[in-house]
Amino acid sequence: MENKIYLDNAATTKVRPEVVETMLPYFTEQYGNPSSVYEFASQSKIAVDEAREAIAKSINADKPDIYFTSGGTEADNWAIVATAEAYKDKGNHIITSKFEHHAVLHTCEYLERRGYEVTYIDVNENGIIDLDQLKNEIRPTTILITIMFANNEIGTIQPIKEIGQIAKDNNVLFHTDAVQAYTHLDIDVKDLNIDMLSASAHKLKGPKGIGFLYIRKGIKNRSFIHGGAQERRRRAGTENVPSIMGFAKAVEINMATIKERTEKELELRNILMKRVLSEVPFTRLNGDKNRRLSNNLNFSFQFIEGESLLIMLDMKNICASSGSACTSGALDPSHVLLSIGLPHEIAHGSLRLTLCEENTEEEINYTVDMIKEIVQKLRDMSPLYEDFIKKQNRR
Amino acid sequence: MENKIYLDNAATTKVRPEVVETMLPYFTEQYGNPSSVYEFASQSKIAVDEAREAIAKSINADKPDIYFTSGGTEADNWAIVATAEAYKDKGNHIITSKFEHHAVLHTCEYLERRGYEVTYIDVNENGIIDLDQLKNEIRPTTILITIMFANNEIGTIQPIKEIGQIAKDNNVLFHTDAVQAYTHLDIDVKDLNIDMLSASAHKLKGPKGIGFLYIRKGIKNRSFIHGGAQERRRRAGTENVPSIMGFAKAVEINMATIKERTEKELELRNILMKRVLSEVPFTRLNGDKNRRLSNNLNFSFQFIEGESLLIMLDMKNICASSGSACTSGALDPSHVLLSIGLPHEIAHGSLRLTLCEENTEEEINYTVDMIKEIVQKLRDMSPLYEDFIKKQNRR
Amino acid sequence: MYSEKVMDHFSNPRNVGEMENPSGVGTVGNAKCGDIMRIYLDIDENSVIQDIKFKTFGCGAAVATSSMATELVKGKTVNEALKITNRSVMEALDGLPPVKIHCSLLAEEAIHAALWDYATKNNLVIEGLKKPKSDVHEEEEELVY
Amino acid sequence: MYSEKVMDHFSNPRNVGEMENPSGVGTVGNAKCGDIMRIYLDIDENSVIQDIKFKTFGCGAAVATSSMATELVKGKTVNEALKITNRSVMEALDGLPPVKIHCSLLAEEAIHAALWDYATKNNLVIEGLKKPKSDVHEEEEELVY
Ligand SMILES: Cc1ncc(COP(=O)(O)O)c(C=O)c1O
Ligand SMILES: Cc1ncc(COP(=O)(O)O)c(C=O)c1O
Repeated sequence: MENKIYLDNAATTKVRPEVVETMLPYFTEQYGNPSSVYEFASQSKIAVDEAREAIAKSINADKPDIYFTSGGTEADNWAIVATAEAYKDKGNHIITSKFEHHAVLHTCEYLERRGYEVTYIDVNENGIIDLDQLKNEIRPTTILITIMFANNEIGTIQPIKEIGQIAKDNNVLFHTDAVQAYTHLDIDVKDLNIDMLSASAHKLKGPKGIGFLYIRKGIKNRSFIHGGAQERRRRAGTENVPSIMGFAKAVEINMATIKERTEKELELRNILMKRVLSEVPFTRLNGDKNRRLSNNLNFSFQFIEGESLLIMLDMKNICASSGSACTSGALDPSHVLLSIGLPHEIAHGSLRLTLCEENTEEEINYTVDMIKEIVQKLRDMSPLYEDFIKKQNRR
Repeated sequence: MENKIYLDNAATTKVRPEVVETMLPYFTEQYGNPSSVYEFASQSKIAVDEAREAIAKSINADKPDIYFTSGGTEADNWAIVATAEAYKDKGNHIITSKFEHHAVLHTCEYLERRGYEVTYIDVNENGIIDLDQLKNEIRPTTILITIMFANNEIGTIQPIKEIGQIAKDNNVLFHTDAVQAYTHLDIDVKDLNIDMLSASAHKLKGPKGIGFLYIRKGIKNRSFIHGGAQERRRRAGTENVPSIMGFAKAVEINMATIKERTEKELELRNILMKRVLSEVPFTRLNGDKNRRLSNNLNFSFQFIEGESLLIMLDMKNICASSGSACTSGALDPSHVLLSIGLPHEIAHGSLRLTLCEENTEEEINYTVDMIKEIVQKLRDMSPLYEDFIKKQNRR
Repeated sequence: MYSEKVMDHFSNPRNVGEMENPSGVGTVGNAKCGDIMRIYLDIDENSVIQDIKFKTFGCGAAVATSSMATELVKGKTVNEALKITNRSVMEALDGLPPVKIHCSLLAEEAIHAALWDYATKNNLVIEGLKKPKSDVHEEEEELVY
Repeated sequence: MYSEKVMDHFSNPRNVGEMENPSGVGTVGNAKCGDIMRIYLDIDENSVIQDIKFKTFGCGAAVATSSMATELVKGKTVNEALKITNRSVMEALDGLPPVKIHCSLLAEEAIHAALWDYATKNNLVIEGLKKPKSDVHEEEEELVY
């Protein structure tokens, strides 16, 4: 194929042209600082206010409970660090899961080095966290449960409502990293008993560098970035007006199209899934087949390594991602794949394909053809495959 | 005047069209995540790398020492909090000044509530910090001096080289908030002995929501936002590629035009200054007349209150700012104006005008005319002025 | 930020000025906080406020509430004037931003202070009128960092 | 990320394959770390490496260094082959990204392992050749949070 086939929408997305269109006037025309007194700047203030309203509506939240941040990572850091500080009189125990995003895990580790205790809940082989363990691990000193809405590598959707209920029953706060789920799934923070929620615009065809943290009213949450009185004194720094406007536009479009998009994604994804599983031997699908995001597939191809596979796909103009350690320069493969019980050598051979409604059936079929060809080529080069075949022949 | 006269460039600036132009392709074409493996994404990585190089050059820093942040506030928070944590074995004492931006002051206060000790150095009546006091306040436990490069309200430029030398002689780290000074003054971090420096793009005709922290190599500085391995593992979160590219472009243009811009600004500013001081009685200029940013003026008009003045200027299409408490909903006027010894009632009547090279002489003259008219109108309404006149008449 | 009515009263304030020999004059607030209001009253023998003037040092809301308060009070009896609260002023202005509510308190207070002066000068006791505080503060919202 | 030479050797790796009855075979690395390299050597009676084949499970850099290492070694004597270090392989590839340097160590190690096997089978002592470690790690950069 001549054109790039982009199958890495969980990493980041192409910004929608309508979103860019929405942002443009805020750079060179309505560039006023929302904190200023004059009429010209209050246009920015009103615009931000409307954006906040639209975003609040999308998760059934109240407008003042949406706080804009520089992205999902900051939102996760804020939720966890500030809660830990605000509730330290109540306790020092946090519960999370083994397969959270690093934005959550490394923040928890940071707190561990400061005297907090963190329990990392197991994930089952289908990529769903263990609810019983979660219940059992709650202590009188537990102040926060932070569990992601949907996993970024294997796309599995967590039992958020149940977690919210458990948190509520035990009077513990519940934060969810919804960076991968937001505008891909319907989210109602009230119905789901979510106290805090992180989201990021660049995962939903909005701009990079903007996200939000939802903080339910009544929660004692300190600010994380100190300074000016922006965001009701909780998040200092001149508001990123163009990006906020673009974010709201992207959310608006995505929420209005959630049904069609999901259907289209499922259609494409199922073609891809069925063909790969039936045409490439020694392949497994990681994560629950049904309880997963409609745009996510994660395969392990035995005997080969993920980075090689990625580079060869790249040579065929296919953009994808892997849980291979080699993609990050680390030695261990993805903690997510290890958390669902994959042996290291299998985890190394993983491939994540995350599509969007703009992909075509032609692209998908071409991708499968290329995967087949490349996996075979890499297996022919693999000493593990050689050993396996020899062993089989000896039988 | 029909068109808006924007004289609030210290609050934020209009993004240059060339900067927007530079950003555009990174939204919808080169939107790849720099951390991804494929060629398409490595274009983003290379672009960010070039931007980092250009920005490093602008302050004579080494490329890897520039870390992008979500703005000046985050950079200030990071520099101060992470240094405090990393050097707590050495000591718990920080020195700053009384007239720093809230991004610095509130962060220091946050640390004070966590057991750190902070000394707030006095500022003299011209708006320059007291170097002798600075020297005297250094203790064996002092780990950080954080003093701004140029003040955001009164524009006064601090003796950065001397502070850098004092810090170096005493083996204390030196951070400077250069948000107002960067690309308006020539800055050489090596020559000035600056260990850390904060900057923000939206103060220099770049986009909102992007800034950087310079951290000299060799400094033990922890990360502030934890998560992915971006920014050499020190600042997690998907890189804001379009904004980084726009930031670098704005810096490039500003650095290339620094001399002409300054000259033009000085020319306009001096007209404004001379006319206001000679034509509006009972008026003072706040901050040193010479050691100030070329685009900054800050006046106090006795007997009147700043917000009223701002709104009336706004009705004449003039955008300006004030140190009045009423603009922020607080009761005390600007801590900056109090720090230079202004009585409260004088501080309340302050007006900040920050121009840029695109302003015209016509705009400036119109602004002075309007100031004269409005100040008189407000004085005619002021009980303080009434009392003053009556007292004079009694003499 | 401000309603149209506030902007109208701010840009064209009613009853600005001084008064020679007023029946009562009251000044409240202080320059430190950025708000001073002075009210002059001309009250006739029937306790009707025949004329009222004000001077204000303060923000847009302070000027507008002064102006509106004078309008509401003018022509009223002293007892009627006493019933005009900061709420009535705010309502008449179609509301104020939360951070500006203290300005409307100041207007109420200034009228009371002028009435107090009038009562003192004339040795009257006006029911429901207390000695004015010289300074009016609002409870500050707790700052969370 | 990778140089053109690396990409060339990755996409068209030289000397991939197996060998029946090799003079020596060595396998290093482990699947846990994501890198396994196997080298087959055919060495003649003059200690010249007549043929060499490899199989690699690993990232792009691992494949490319395997391929380049086989090219550098082919036709050399055993003693010459021993002098080929990970540095020579890296240089021949116009460098590797810092996080990938361990791959080039693996290639050196794999050749040594195959030579060790050859020496053991033939009861030879090859000067400068040590028993191979089965696993090659690189010092990890300290993580700063
Ligand atoms: C001196 C100074 N420091 C820090 C900041 C904060 O920068 P930002 O708005 O990019 O967070 C500003 C501007 O608001 C400033 O003027
Ligand atoms: C689940 C999850 N959480 C957090 C993040 C971080 O978001 P951001 O890149 O906006 O900081 C990501 C994406 O990188 C993610 O997938």
